[in-house]
Amino acid sequence: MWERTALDIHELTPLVEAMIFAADGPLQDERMAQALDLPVAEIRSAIAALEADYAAQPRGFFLQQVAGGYQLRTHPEYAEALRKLGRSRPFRFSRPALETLAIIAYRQPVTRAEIEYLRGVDSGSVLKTLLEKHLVRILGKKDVAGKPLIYGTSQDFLELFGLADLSSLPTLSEFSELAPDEDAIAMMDSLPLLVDE
Amino acid sequence: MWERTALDIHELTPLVEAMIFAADGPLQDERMAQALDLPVAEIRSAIAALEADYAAQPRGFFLQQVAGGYQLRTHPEYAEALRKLGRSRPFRFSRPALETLAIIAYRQPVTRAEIEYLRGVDSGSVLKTLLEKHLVRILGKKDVAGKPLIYGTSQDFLELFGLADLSSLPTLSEFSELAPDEDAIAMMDSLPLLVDE
Amino acid sequence: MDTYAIQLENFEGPLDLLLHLIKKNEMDIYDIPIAAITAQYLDIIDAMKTLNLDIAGEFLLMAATLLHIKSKLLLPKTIEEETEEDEEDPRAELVRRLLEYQKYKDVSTTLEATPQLGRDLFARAAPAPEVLEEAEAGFAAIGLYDLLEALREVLQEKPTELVHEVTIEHLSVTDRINAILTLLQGKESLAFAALFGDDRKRDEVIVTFLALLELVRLRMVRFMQNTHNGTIWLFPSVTAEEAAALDVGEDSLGYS
Repeated sequence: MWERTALDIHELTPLVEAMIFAADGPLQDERMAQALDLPVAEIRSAIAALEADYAAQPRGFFLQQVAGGYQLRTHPEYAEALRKLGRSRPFRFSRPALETLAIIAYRQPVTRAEIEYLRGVDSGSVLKTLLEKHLVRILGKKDVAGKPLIYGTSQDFLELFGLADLSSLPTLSEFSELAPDEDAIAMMDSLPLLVDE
Repeated sequence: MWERTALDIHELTPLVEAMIFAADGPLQDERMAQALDLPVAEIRSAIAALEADYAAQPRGFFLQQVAGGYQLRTHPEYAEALRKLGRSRPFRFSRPALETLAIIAYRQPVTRAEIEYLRGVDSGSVLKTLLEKHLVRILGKKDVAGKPLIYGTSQDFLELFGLADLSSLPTLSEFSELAPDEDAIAMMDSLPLLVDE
Repeated sequence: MDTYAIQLENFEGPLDLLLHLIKKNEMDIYDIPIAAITAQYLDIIDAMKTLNLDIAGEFLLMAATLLHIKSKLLLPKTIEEETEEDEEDPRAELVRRLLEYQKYKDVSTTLEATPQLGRDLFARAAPAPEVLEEAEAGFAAIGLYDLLEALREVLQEKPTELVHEVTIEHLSVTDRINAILTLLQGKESLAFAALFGDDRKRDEVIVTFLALLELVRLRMVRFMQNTHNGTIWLFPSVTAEEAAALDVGEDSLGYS
């Protein structure tokens, strides 16, 4: 039915809307193109049309580009009303969790020792919680003595914070020229502060 | 914010749309009225406005009254395209699949009997799925009575988990290091308190 | 000093506490008056001790670090050191750490304020049934953590001696077994020496030997030597055709 026909944009747009609506997570334009056997460019035009359409009048939700795909999400201003409907899990990050998550997000791939050097405190249990919540994942092992595990953020992390990809992270406030990454890591070795695992 | 104010229909309509969109099943107008502390009549007007809006131009979904509530549903004519999309949906590991894969990864070369001993349940069909998905492969036959097949993980397994080789698999002891343990704290306490200079 | 106003549990750690002191005293972070800040820091720690509060080890280590820096600053410089241009300020590392920590502290506030899915934004609760009907392709992103967690749960209910078998040694031998079998795949034979490649590190050789022993024990490979002192050849016990014949059929799994 959908094969290679020159599908009119007015027909394609609602179809793309239906797909994004029905998908169980952010949906990639490539996946839609594949399912419809259409060039990705056409899907992108339909997405652009959809975005224009959503912007033209107040709607309950909007199209967010997130974690490499597209997803319909309600506007933040409706959060309070939706919470009353019981859709909210009362979830709040603790400060240690957010700090650790931030360090992992910006410094990945990063080891536990590096995180603890930056935070100045033991971070094992926070790290475990973030792994359990699937916000952080084990990327593998670092090829240095002791082969420590290295960590990075997950797809769920991008989805949670509505980030299209890691480059969409807010920029760090500028102090950075003072602490180049290599130095910080090199310093680890001479560091009397933390007990090695 | 939403209490008893004469909310403009143009403000209420997208809010009602957001509620129906985010609800985990058909949503009754009474429940919306209750959550917003508004008369049901106002909710019904907003629903009518929403229906008119959806009818005005082709959309991917429509508002259906179902089981005493309202729900957004995709148009039936998109069912085929959505099925095709479903076929490209990523495979999600079931708990048994993950358990079996974990045992094979860490205990290979391993027989089905060994897997079942550890899991305590029949694992034939899970094993079959993992073989079909090429995450697990037959390494050969064990030279014991009955010559059972022995299993190990595949190249695809390494790729899926982003591992260079099997030695990059994190060990259980590395895992338990993350848990908050008394040892680390005890170690900290025994460090010299103050340095005499 | 108003140490009573400060509670250690309000601080994420010693770096957080130091940043607080610097801000409160309007100190220049690039030129921290070490004596003053050390005195204040120790006062707080002492006050906490008087109140019999538990002080995390990290706070005590930082106290030691501060005293160490202070003593280095007090030490008269030798002529040699004075002529050395690139002698680093003893405070430099601490300053770097404080600045770096401040960055992540700031950005975590930004992240906290970012609209979060499930808190501020909501997606649809359940995907459309049409999408779920069919079998899946590909794999959903799955983490090593999940794999490990699954293993841990399985092993938790088992006798401990089984748990201990999962060690690095076991893994690297297993790894080598797999590597050898992969090398053998689709081949009739393999020269013994080829297994060792150029990498003749002692550990590697031992692991390879252990792997070969295990393979022989399992009768998965055979060794042959054409002549005395000739090349030793390794043969798979199960040929490619046999392995293919073993394929996936329901009843060929396991106890065949």
